[in-house]
Amino acid sequence: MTVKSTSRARKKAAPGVPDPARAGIGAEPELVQLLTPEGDRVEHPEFPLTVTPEELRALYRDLVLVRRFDAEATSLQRQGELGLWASLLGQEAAQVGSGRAMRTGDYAFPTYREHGVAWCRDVDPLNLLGMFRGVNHGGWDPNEKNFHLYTIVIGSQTLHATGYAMGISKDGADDAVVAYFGDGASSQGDVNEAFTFASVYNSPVVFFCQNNQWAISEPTALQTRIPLYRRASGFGFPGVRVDGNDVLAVLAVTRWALDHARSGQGPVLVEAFTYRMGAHTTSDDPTRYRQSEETESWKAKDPILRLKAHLEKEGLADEAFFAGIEAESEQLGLRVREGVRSMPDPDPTLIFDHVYSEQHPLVDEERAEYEAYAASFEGGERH
Amino acid sequence: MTVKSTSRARKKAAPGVPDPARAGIGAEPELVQLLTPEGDRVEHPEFPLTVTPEELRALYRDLVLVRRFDAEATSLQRQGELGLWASLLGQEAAQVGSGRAMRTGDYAFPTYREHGVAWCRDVDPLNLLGMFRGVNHGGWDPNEKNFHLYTIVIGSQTLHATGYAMGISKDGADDAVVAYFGDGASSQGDVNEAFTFASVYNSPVVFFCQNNQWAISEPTALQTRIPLYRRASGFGFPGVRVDGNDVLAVLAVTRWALDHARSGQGPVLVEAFTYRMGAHTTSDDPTRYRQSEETESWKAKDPILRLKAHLEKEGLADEAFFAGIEAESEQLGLRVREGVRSMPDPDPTLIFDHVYSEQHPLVDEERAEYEAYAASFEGGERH
Amino acid sequence: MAGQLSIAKALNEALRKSLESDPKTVLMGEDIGKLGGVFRITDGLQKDFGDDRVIDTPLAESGIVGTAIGLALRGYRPVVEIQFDGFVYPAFDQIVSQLAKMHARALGHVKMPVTVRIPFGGGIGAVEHHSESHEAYFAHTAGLRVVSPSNAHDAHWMLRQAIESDDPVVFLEPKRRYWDKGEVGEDPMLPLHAARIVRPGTDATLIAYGPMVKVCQEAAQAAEEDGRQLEVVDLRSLSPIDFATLEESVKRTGRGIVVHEAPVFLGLGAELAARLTERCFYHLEAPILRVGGYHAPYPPSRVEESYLPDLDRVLDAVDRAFAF
Amino acid sequence: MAGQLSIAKALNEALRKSLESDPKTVLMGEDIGKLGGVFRITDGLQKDFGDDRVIDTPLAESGIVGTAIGLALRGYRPVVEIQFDGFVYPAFDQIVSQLAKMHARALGHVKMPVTVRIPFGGGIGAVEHHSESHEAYFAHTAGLRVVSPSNAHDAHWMLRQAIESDDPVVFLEPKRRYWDKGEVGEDPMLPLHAARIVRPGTDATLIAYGPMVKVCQEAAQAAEEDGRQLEVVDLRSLSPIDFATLEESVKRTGRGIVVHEAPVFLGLGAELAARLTERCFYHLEAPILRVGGYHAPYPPSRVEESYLPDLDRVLDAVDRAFAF
Ligand SMILES: Cc1ncc(C[n+]2csc(CCOP(=O)(O)OP(=O)(O)O)c2C)c(N)n1
Ligand SMILES: Cc1ncc(C[n+]2csc(CCOP(=O)(O)OP(=O)(O)O)c2C)c(N)n1
Ligand SMILES: [Mg+2]
Ligand SMILES: [Mg+2]
Repeated sequence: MTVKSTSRARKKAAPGVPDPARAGIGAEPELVQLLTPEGDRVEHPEFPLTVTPEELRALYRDLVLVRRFDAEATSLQRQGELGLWASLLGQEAAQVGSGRAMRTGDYAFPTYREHGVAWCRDVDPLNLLGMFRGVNHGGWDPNEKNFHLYTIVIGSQTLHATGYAMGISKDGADDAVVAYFGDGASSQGDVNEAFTFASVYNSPVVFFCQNNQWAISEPTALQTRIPLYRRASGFGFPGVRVDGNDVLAVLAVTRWALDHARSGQGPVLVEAFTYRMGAHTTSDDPTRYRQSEETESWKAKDPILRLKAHLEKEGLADEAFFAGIEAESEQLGLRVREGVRSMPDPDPTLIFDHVYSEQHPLVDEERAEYEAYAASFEGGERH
Repeated sequence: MTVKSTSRARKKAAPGVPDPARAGIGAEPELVQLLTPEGDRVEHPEFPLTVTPEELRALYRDLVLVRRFDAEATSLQRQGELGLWASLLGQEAAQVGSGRAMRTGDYAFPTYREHGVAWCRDVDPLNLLGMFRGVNHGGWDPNEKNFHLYTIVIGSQTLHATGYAMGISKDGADDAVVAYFGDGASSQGDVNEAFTFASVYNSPVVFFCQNNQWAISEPTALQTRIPLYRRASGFGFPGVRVDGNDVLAVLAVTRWALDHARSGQGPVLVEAFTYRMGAHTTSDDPTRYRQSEETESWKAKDPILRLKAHLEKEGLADEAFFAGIEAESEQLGLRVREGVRSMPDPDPTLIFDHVYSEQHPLVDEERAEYEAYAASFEGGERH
Repeated sequence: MAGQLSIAKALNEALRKSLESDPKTVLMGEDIGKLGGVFRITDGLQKDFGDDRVIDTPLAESGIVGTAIGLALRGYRPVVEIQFDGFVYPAFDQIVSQLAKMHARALGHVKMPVTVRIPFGGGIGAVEHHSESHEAYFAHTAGLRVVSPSNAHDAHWMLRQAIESDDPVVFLEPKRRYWDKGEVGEDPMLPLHAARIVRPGTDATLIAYGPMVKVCQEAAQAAEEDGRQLEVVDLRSLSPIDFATLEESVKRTGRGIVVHEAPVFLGLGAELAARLTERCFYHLEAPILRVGGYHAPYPPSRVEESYLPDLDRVLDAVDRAFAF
Repeated sequence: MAGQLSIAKALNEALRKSLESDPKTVLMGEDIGKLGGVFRITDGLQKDFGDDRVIDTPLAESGIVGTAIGLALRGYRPVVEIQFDGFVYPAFDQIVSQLAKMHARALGHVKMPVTVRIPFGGGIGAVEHHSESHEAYFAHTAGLRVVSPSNAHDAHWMLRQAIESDDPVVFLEPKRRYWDKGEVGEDPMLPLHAARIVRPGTDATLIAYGPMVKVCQEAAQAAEEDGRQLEVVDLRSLSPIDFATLEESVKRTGRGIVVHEAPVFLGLGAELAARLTERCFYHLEAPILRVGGYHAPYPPSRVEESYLPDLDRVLDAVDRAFAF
């Protein structure tokens, strides 16, 4: 074999090799968009969507209230009422669009940032705050609203979602599952194993990746050298990149994906191309690793402003409507503030309460020791 | 949104959804082949190959001797000289073709079945037998021939290979790495994490997957619903499926892949489409899970027969040559038999020898205890 | 069960009964279908219950346990097979951070009735990663229950009890005893987490589980010839541990020796020795001694006999206990 | 070092020195570059040594440790940062089956000079998975060395010694003490695996490491008011353990109390109690007692103070030891 032949082969292949610089670069042809940043409706051949004015106003309300809840939580953290908060600022459309695409019987497996999805699943916002206040690790009943507990270990929940979807198939039900994860999570073995299990078993799960451009301080280019939605092609199922700041596009694409999944065609990967406007969490300092210009440029794509512009342009909402939403969000803020402040600290014996669902001698023994020890303090500190 | 629209979208997408039944099905257009099962040379536009008669005869010799070594090991296991053996029968071309494509400075990270690659790396065959006899866990010096230790935990070595390749880049060397793994391994998180690290860092590693159609009793369709080489497209690097029973095609494709990697263009996935003719290991019983017809049909694609046919048709080798190889393989068989039978059992204190490279009080203490205890037996058993 | 069964067959029957009695029970693992598992523990079950309930999975342990958790959330009762002890580590995160903690995370709102079956231990002349005893990792993990049978009866009934448990159970199968036969009674006789005195004695207590119970029984037999009456306790449950039974025995005999294949350093014997010493301090004629593996990777099979505790090493420890 | 340094800064300086002194040293981890790690331990290092030596990795712990192993095979000396204790489990297989066993598998032909840095332990009011003490998993694993500093001097020198070691070292950083300041001397003073008596005493020996050393020192201080002289030993090395120093101390005081945040059941204290009892049997006035976490997942932060050992729980154990 001659060097010539290999180099020729190489030249042939070179175009096939994607440019790492392109990873996560936006405004690509394949980005599905139905509402421009300016608030104008555009059509997409594969994802047509007809929404009534009522639906549009309802989506707007969701977006505003979700953002308000998030802002409230952030300030509660600053006031010391919460130990930590992971803000969804900027990702409202990705979460509301996908959340509203789900049916009651569908099931969501969130990360720790899906406050907007929780809202759409009708989960009491106060439930979400317990773990950030440190009174529990989640603690709500996932089956009440088909909204699983927040999962902190990156990627793990995608396997739980896939297993749950396998169960749906066994039951012959036509529900579907949405597995939420981030751009950083796409690198975890668990997430790729979930892709394998879901595709091999043709399970009804939609992998919904919010590519918010950052995994704490790491840009998406450190997780992939091609757009993330293309990962699905390597596992044999469809992948779609949608404008994650366009609530209509996210709604249409996720509805299609859920329908695809529930109709027995297996998993879909949806990459919602969006941006984390705030810090990773309240303990993070983004000024150390990203330019304010970048954040500024995304402000122009704000998911709420564009829907508001649309409603106004089309005359689908009047002052009274917007004022009503304002008032409602004030109410929500108030309720959240008061709710958090009045959250009681758990009794320390919570430590022993749910280690096992059935009797366990060691836990009983340690609980008894603890209670006797704690009792010995009645009447003040010893040292 | 109307049901109509979603169903239309679904119909559009349906063709994009691969048929699980196609997974692992052979004779696809994209299968690179340079030598037909009948022994006729065919050209492939992207992978031209010029080989001298000497090279062809050398490859034939490799194939025959590797198969002979493997057969010898299998019978040594039957005779109780080895505790276990993982036969490469049927995969000689995939291993010799890729092994001969490597340069001296390149590095191979094998599974437990790469006896043919070891042969090409000039590793003494007896080294491979120690772990199967139970006298060590491998024990050779990987850096002597740039052939890493056999790795049993499925997929792990693909990350070691990628890390090694990252080191090559740091050193500014133009070496490359071949990471061997199987169709079953493609499901492991580690392997997909290796794909991510290698593509993000653009590391000089060739992922060489021998798709031998089976992971013990599980057909490839249980690991993927599309041909495995396409996995690479999900991570943004080239994937090629080559006829794994065609030593010339494997040689050409692997050389190209290595050249691609070493020239700074990053990883490549090569799927060598082949077949495990024997049992998974000597402890396996394939009759429980696969049809003999299937195995029969692959006999016709035998890697050695087709090269022999080619040499004969083209008059590139005479009786004397074939007789010479026969004699040589007898020699090899003899050497292996005697070598294994005369392998001494290790001293039990081997247990303590290489737990740490530096002094360790607990290991020293347990070694001393063991030696004192063992000494107490001098003069026969106690019970 | 009809007469004598091997441990392997007793386990197979237990899985069959569980599949019959609860339609939500599903088996998952690598090669558990047509092959019946590399040890044939699931032999014939896919044929009889279908591949929807006896599921061959992709080759990914984290995926197996992670999807089992999802199935449990959907109301199923998964029984997972890990092919060999050394291959459970890729699933360690799902077991320790998810399976073990989910019930507490949900304040009891969800249950995790998942059984993780693992053939464990050495003595079968295998290659690396096929002979490990890693029970300490799991026993140290709150939220998991860890058990190991030593005979056919317990293998059968403890597996059924483990599957019926609403908590996650790591079920460690003594692979080198798979072919030992024994009578399987008509009922479990003991709760899952009770220890059993398999041989009464007065002079010292041998504490073992899984594959080492047999070794301890043989040692006690041999010791009798030296005029020593050794009590042998089969722990059965590694987490929780039935300390009441152990404490009573050790207080009676005044001596305790723990035997396991796992490395002694931070092995289960450490907890047994520490806690029994605290509970029996004034009754002890000697410290609780431990016989086990060394602080080293499991060695090549040609020297494994020197690594594994045997009759002589147990009796040597007994001598040391009496020499104190 | 110039004067008083926080533990965080002492670690940062140690990494800097290691990068300067050996061109083969590389740092790997999530967010260790521009951000300097979530605890800023690698602050400024990527700026000064380049992203070729201070490497931000994809978000995959198994990938981080697995590629570090490969880099070590190529002759590099990787120092890996795991962001929090609870996130090391995805890498467990690479650590236990590969990193720890590679040297033995190769009969000594290859070395694994890899340091795995993990901020561990609780007390910082964090959410789930950010407060765990999992040292027992690693200490039970042959092939690994496990150490944990309790002060700035040790943090600095032990990290440099760990990086220089040709064996894999799990380096556990007491995250809640990161901001405690202390003098960092001009040389290590002790080998990596030696324990240190940080406070001499005659009546009982408190054994601790990492974050609990400070608690034990405060307890000893308070005990003095009750007229009890408690000796405090900073273990420093969890595997191997400097039993010679401990044995001498416990034989002298006749009492030993082990304190750690990790669950007591099969925690490091179990091994310490079992082995010290064996070595000091006739010198013990009371059994070796253990103070630690409960057999439960690390609780929500609002109750973590009740879970974590504190001065009172230590003194309560001391009282119990004297009551025996
Ligand atoms: C297994 C694991 N490793 C590390 C972490 C620490 N961590 C928390 S969030 C995060 C970044 C996640 O990025 P991404 O997946 O993009 O989600 P995002 O936070 O952007 O929503 C990291 C590294 C973790 N929680 N789990
Ligand atoms: C992590 C892990 N899980 C399970 C096993 C048991 N096992 C050994 S080989 C094998 C099948 C591997 O199939 P494949 O990757 O296709 O390689 P092949 O044996 O066909 O060459 C399995 C499941 C293992 N060695 N490692
Ligand atoms: Mg992100
Ligand atoms: Mg295979």
